[in-house]
This record gives sequence, structure tokens and C-alpha cells, in this order.
Amino acid sequence: MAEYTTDELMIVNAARQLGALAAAAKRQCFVGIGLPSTAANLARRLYPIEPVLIYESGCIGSKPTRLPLSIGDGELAETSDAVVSVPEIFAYWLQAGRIDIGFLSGAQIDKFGNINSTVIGSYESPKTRLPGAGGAPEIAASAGAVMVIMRQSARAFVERCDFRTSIGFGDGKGDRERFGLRGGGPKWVITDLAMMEPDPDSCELVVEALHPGVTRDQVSAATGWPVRFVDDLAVTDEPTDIELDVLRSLQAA
Amino acid sequence: MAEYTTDELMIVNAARQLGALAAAAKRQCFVGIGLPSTAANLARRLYPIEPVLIYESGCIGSKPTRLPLSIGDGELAETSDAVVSVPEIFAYWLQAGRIDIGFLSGAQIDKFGNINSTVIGSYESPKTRLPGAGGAPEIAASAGAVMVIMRQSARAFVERCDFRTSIGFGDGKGDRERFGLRGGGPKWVITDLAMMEPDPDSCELVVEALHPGVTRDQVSAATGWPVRFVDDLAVTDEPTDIELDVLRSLQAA
Amino acid sequence: MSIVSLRDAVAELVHDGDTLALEGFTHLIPHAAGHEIIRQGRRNLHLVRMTPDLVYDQLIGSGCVSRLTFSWGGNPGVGSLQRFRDAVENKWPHALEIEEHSHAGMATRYAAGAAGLPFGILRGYIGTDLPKHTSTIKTVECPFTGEVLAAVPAINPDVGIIHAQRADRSGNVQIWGLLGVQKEAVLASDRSIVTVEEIVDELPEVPGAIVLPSWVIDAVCHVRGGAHPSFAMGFSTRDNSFYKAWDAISKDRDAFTAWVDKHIMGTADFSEYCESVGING
Amino acid sequence: MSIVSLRDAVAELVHDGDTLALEGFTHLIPHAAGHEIIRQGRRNLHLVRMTPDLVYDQLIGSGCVSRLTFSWGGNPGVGSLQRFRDAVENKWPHALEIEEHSHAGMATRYAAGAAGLPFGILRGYIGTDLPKHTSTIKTVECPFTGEVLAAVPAINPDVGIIHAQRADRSGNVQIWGLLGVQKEAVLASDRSIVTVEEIVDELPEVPGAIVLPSWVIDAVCHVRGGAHPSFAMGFSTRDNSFYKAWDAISKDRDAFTAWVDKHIMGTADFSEYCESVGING
Repeated sequence: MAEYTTDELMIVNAARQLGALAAAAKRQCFVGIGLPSTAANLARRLYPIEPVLIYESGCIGSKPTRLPLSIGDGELAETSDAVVSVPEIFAYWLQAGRIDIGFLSGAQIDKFGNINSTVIGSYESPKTRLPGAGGAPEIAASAGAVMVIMRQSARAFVERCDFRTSIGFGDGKGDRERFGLRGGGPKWVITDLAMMEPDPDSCELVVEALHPGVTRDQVSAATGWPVRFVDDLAVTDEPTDIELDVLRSLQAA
Repeated sequence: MAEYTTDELMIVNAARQLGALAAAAKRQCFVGIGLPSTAANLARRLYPIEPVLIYESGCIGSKPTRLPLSIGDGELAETSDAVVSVPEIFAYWLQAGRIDIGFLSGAQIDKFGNINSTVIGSYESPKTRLPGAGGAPEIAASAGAVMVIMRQSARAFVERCDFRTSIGFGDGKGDRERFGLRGGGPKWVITDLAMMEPDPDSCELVVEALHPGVTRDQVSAATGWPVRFVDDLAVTDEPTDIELDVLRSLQAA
Repeated sequence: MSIVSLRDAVAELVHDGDTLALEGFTHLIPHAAGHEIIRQGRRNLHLVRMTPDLVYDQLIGSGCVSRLTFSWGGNPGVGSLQRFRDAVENKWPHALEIEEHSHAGMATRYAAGAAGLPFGILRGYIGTDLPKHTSTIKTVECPFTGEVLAAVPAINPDVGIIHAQRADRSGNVQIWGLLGVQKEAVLASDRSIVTVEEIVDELPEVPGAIVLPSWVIDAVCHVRGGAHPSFAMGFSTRDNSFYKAWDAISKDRDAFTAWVDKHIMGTADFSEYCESVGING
Repeated sequence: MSIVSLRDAVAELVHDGDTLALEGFTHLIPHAAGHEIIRQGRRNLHLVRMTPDLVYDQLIGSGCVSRLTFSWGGNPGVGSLQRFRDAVENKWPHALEIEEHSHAGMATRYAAGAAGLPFGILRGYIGTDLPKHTSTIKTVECPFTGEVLAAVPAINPDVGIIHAQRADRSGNVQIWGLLGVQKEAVLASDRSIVTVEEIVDELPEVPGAIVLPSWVIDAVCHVRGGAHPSFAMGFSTRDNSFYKAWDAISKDRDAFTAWVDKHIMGTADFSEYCESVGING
């Protein structure tokens, strides 16, 4: 069994999910830089039916040969089916509901899947000023479903976000409908410890699976609310040698 | 003195006006097909500072070598500085106020320069159904100034249009301001008999100049309202041989 | 997306009572698709198009259309659309309900439809008689300046149909030259059909070209010359003589009907049509 | 339009207290223009930009900026913008007023500005805390469906500044690759400056390229490499190592000030800057 990092673990599990979605004809994937872009590009190489990568910089159907550092790397434009302006990518493509899966991360996520990427502390005098919203609020609103990748800790997984940058399920079940949001909201939260999903009844994030060797206590300690575990709690498969080889060659390119 | 047709007379006088405007840095000209397009292309060839031709088909800075039959002729796209989509040409270029001169014609024009290109008779059961608005209403609203070319007759130059497709001065002075229109409205009406302009006080179209050999009575008989003539009524210059030669070679191309 | 015959695409995707947008701003007008809709006898169609052109004159005269949404209904550079006029003035072959806008308004409506917005705004229609007769022209007030602007509802046809220069074998479509509202018509529609001049293994790069990815298109059909008498830049030029000839063909009801019976109903597909009218499709 | 030096363009067109948009979505960021604004000591600027990036970090840390309108203020792929954070968290070198939006909202605002509309609409901000803190997010009701949508005011900067690949001698500008909001930033602005990689007799056709006609541009300046550490597709690649290095340079106030004094204030123009920091402009 090969050694792997927790980042590799998250990326591999996200890629598996994307592969399954692509096979189910949910292919259009609006990806940000970093873990989401890496996971989406890994899925492109691992599975026969590839996700279609869409970047907010206006690239549609990008097939980068190496991983971009920024969403604006020339590589993305050069390998795209189409390149459109930034107003167009948000209006004609994201807002119009053409995106199956939106990929998000953030500094905080709360138990209803709302995400904070704006400030830690108060908005007026923040303890930490974060980069801000970017494309996230509308990805969270309009994508058919949202996948979140974040390292899990009690400071990041909180009862309620200091600032609600991107909406998950708001204050609970029914809020998305009340807001008239067209997208389905967060469906998968992939962390370095576990896989979480919204409970169908309450929309609260619950633990569906633990990564190999991770205990319930570790997850509870790394979660800022009394987190629940499903009855048939699963354990994710170890990353395979193939998954790790492809991922590492991708990152080495 | 060369023979010329009344159409040639109108075209030459329109081209002269465009040349004078281009020299005064009013170069951006939104042109329709037919007389306006012919006049604008003639001006491009006659004057050192050329008008910039913009067509609603999305062509910006077209330099056609021959006259297009339709605003969509390939020639226009191939000779343009830029080709943009139809939504863009109306939103980013016309509506934003980048057009100095809008060129219009129509089936009827009334004494306040309002134009009808929709129906003769009632809208519900028209005597004659005309093609309709096209780009005219927004050209009339947003262009810095509007030039109208029409053959003059009592049926075409009316007290009030059967249908107001494009606004001139509405019901008189002050209406454009009341409507919050950004463009200046009709400034020149060029016919086969005369040149008309809005009276500064009333905004009613008055005759500024007669074409060579045309009498006041002819103009009055061809106007559906008691038309007024300015005190210092001018007579337009005969088309020169150069103007006619260039025009005819353009039309022969 | 699937690459199919135009006959199959129309049979599967175009139904009686549908709202259709056959777009193309003088360039790339999908005439072949219009003919196939006539051949298959679709009825009660709501046709949407900025410039109805000959393609809609033919559909209207053939009795396929109950409603028309448009902004300029003429024969460009020639004059009137005779069948359109006859329908509006004399209800022949039957009454035609019309919804009339300006080009700027129609472009705004398509853009709103493509963007998934319920409406769009513009500085338009002010001081004209159009709002008195068109119920889909309203106003909104700017919440920041208090200015009143025209508001028009999004257009979201059941089927968007365009002609384009090229597709690759996976159905990505390439369009260049005058782009009109081709992209918006496809993106605003629930279903879409694209007829193309050629299908290639790989799309070569072309200056000024845009690409519509295969996953926003339902059917791609290889119909060489399918825009005639309109044109496809790089493949054909506008057949201005056909536009001029159409005036005489369409002026008289019997002459028009005879023309449709012989050249459209009397032919199996667009290539037969081309032979029949004596042009090389 | 006139072809002038960047020094003269900034001296003539950029004034204290102006609202400026230096745009470029990771691609074509006009860094050289930002340096020249610092050199000429402009103050009380209102900077507008979707992704402030290093160019605004430098302007903010240099005390040129009193207000920032933005949607994502980070160092792409690296982390925070240290000078931006220090200004917001600690008011250094002085307080920075911020107006915060989302990318979709900013793009809508630029598009409205370019279109001469007072506002734009989008499906955005719903359920987020942004409207509580940003007064330029309101709502409008669709007059047709009754749906409530977000409304944002147009952005119309005093000066729009972009970098582009090419201009011809009459000042027509050609841009390709990631287009960002370059066109909108220029068209929405009262005045505009474009720095270009090269000036040629005639613009060769380039796939995917757009052209901005000379008559919507005030000044074209030949500044080879003027986007560095951003890039110009076809001419350079993104200098990712500089983006990473910036984190250390900008973390410490003294280190930052020393860097600006040496490389920007201590140089006469961008080519001297390039020598100074050891890159080939």
C-alpha cells in the first residue's frame, strides 16, 4: 500500500465522485484553482467519460496538460473548446443553469453547508480579512449541485459562519426554495478526515464515510457542532496505486 | 452640366453633410441599407476624413469595395475593423451613445420628424403592412443626431404619422427631454426636392434649402402640412461631375 | 448531441404548436430547416425571429404559422415579404397573430433568454407607438437612479435552429463572420438543431470564429448550402438574385403555392430542392 | 486616440481622486500602468477591479488609494494580498474604504456600464451577507414574472486601463486569449489607456482575437512586457515565481516600502523597472 498525503486523499475521493457523476451524464464542472482543479483534472485522466472543465476566466472545455497555478494560466485558454468573456461565462453559462457541479472551498463551512470566504471576526473590523467572494456566491446559487473540499478542523467547520459568503442550505431545510435558488446546493463535503452529505430531512451535514484509519472521535473533535454519523457509516477505499501515480505525474508535469 | 437623378441628388447632398460632420469629428455613422449606405460610402470616397460606417449586423468600421444589397452582405464583415454580435452592437455601441449620426428613412415622416415604418392605416387592420421597426426606434433615440433621407410627397410628409415607429421631436419642443432621450433627434431631412431642418424654437421641420430648379410651390404641394421656409432660403449646389463620377463608379462596382 | 439527418432532427425535435426561433441575421439563415418543417406539415407554430426573411414568408404562406414575434419583416434590399403581408392584411391562408418589437428589444430578449434571466432592460421604445400594441413591452425603474427603462421578457423558444459553417464529429459547432444572435438563439432554447456546411475531424482555428460546445446542441445535420439564398461566409455568397426573384414568386398566392408544391413538397430533401430550383446546394 | 508614452498618458489622463479600473482577469493585467501611477504620486484614488491582484496591492501599499471596489482580493494560487489586508485590518498606510461584490455582480456592473445602462440584473447575492454590507446591491422585480432579482449599478470609471497584445498605427487594439472584462472596462470608462506589447502597421488576423477601434481609446502606449508578472498570450507566460515571491516582499511594511522605493520610485519607467528587478520587459 502506497503512502499518501491527506490532500491526495481528498483529491482522489473528489475525483472518484466526479467520475461517477460524469458517467451519470453530470459532466459540466465549474472549477476553481487548487484542490478542485486538481481533482477535476485527475478525473479527466482516470475515467472514460471525462468531466467538462469550465473556469470562471471564460474557458469552456479546458484540457490542460499541466496543472494551472491560477485560473488565468494561458494553458487553460489554449486547450479549451471555447473561450468567452467573463461577463458571458457568468451570465450565459453559470447563471443560465448549464453547470452540473460547482466546486467550492472556503475558510469556514457551517452545519448547513454555508461557506465563508470573506472575513474571520466582524466585517467592519475583521480579525482576518480573506480574499472574498469571487465567483462563489453565484456558483453556490446556480450550479446543479455543489462539491466542497476543505481540511477539517473545529475552527473551519463551525456552527455558524462569521460571514455568509455563499449559501448552502441557509438556516436549514426549505431556505433554498424560499430564496428561489435554482441550483441544488451542497451535496458532497470532502475533507481530509471524512465524507459528509446533507441529511435529507434537516439538510444538516452528517458524516457518510470515514477515511481509512480515521475515528469518529477525530471527526467530532474536528467539527464545531455536535456532528452526527449515519447508521451505515462507510469507510472510503484507500487511494489506489493507479490513482496516486496519475495524480503525481499530473502534479509533476 | 451632367444630368442626374433625384436619388443621386439626395445621395450627393447627404454625402456632403456627412463629409462636413466627419471634418467636425462627428464620424461614427450608423447606416441602414439603400440610400443611407450609398451616401455614407460615397462620403468615404470623397472626403479626406472618412465617416466610420457601423451596420446593425455588427460591422464596425466597414469599408466595402462595392455597395451591399443587404446589411448582411459578407463584404461588410470582411472589410470591417471589428465584427460583433447583434446584441452587442445595439447595447455596447448604439445604446451607449457611441454613434454620432443615425441614418433613417421611412414610409411617413411628420412635421416633428417622427417616422412611421410600421403600417399605413390602423395597426389592427392596416391598409399597408410595412416591414416594421428594425433598428430605427433605438437609432432615433440614441444617435447623437439623426439624418433622414426620403422622397418627398404629401402622402409621405404628413401632419401626423399613422404610427409612430421612431421618435423625432414627439409632439414638439421639449418632448425628447421629457422622455429622457439621450440622442439629439433629427437634424437634417434630405428629400428629392429640398433640405429641411427642425426650427430651433418649435422643432417643426422647415425648409432650409431648395434643390436647383425646385420651387416653393412644388415643396408645399409635396408636404402634408403648411410647411414654412426660412427667410434666407438657400439653393443647394448642383452635384459636381466628380461627385457623380465617384457615385456611379461605386454603384457600378 | 447526435449527428442525424435534417429529416430525423425535425421529426424528433419540432412539434405542432412549438415556439421556434430559426435565426441568422441575413447571414446563415437556416432555409433548409424551414423547408423541412414545411415538408413535415407542422402547424400552429409560434415563430420568433428578428428578420422573418424568406424562410418565414415560406412557412407563413404554407400555413404552418399561427403567431409571429419579430422586429423587421421585409425582403432585405428588395421590399415587402408578400406572404407575411397577405397574412396580416388579408388573413391568408389564415390569421397571423403578431408580436412586434424593435431589433434592440429582440436582441435584449434573446440575451436574457440565454442568460437565464426572466427579462432584460434597454433604453428603447420610448415615445413610440409600439408599447400600445405589444404587451411584452413594459418598464422598470432603476433602483439607484430612478430612471425608467424599457423591460422586455426573455425569449426561450422550444427549439432554436441555426445554420453554421462547421461541426466536428463530436458536434462542437464553429461559426464565423456575421454572428447575429446565433449563439443566443441556441442558448436560449430548450432544444436546438444546427445545420452545417461540413463536418470535420477537428475544427481548424478561424479568425473571428466562435464555438458552441456539443453539449448545448441536440442535433447537428450536415446540409451543404443549407442557408441558401442566405450564405455561409467562407462557403457561399448571398444569392441576391434569388431574393429579387422571390418578390414575383410570392406576390401571387397561386404562384407561391405552385412554387412550394413543386420545390418543397415535391422534393424529398434539400439536395433535391437544390436540383429542383437549379442551384448547387 | 494618440500614441504616447505611458508617462504622458498617465500625466494627462489620470488625476487625484479619479475612479480607475485597471482590468485584466489574471491575463493582461496592466502592471506597468500601475507603477507609473505610483511614480506620479496620485492620491485618493477609487480603484475598481474584480481581482485586485499585485497591481492594486502595490498601489494600496503606496498610499495612492482611498477606496476599493472589488470581488476577490487575493494572490491567485498563493494566498493573501498582504498590503490589502494590512490596509483593511490595520488602516496602513491609511484607511481603505471597501465596496465588495461577487465576480458575477462586478461583471454585470461593467457590462451595464459599457451598455450605457444605469444598472444590471443578475441571479446573485441571494442568501449571502454581502447585501448587508454593500449598499450597491439592491433588488428589482421582474414586471412579467414577479421574480425578484439582484440589481447592481453600472460601473463607469473615469479612466479604464488595460494591457493588450497589439495596436496598429492608427490605434486599433487587438486582444486575444482570456478576454476577461477588457472590452467592458474600456467601453464603460470616460477615458481609456491601453498599453500594448507591440505596435504594427497592420493587425494580422488572429483566431479568437477581438479588436477595439481606435475611436474608443484615448491613449495607446507601447510597453513591451507591461503586464508582468501577469502575461500576454503569444508574447509571454505568467511569472508564477514572481507571484510567489511577492508574498514575502509584501508581508513586511518596511520590506515592501524598500521594494517600491528601489524598483518603482527609483526607476524612470518600466524598462528601467525591468532591469531593476531583473526581468526582461
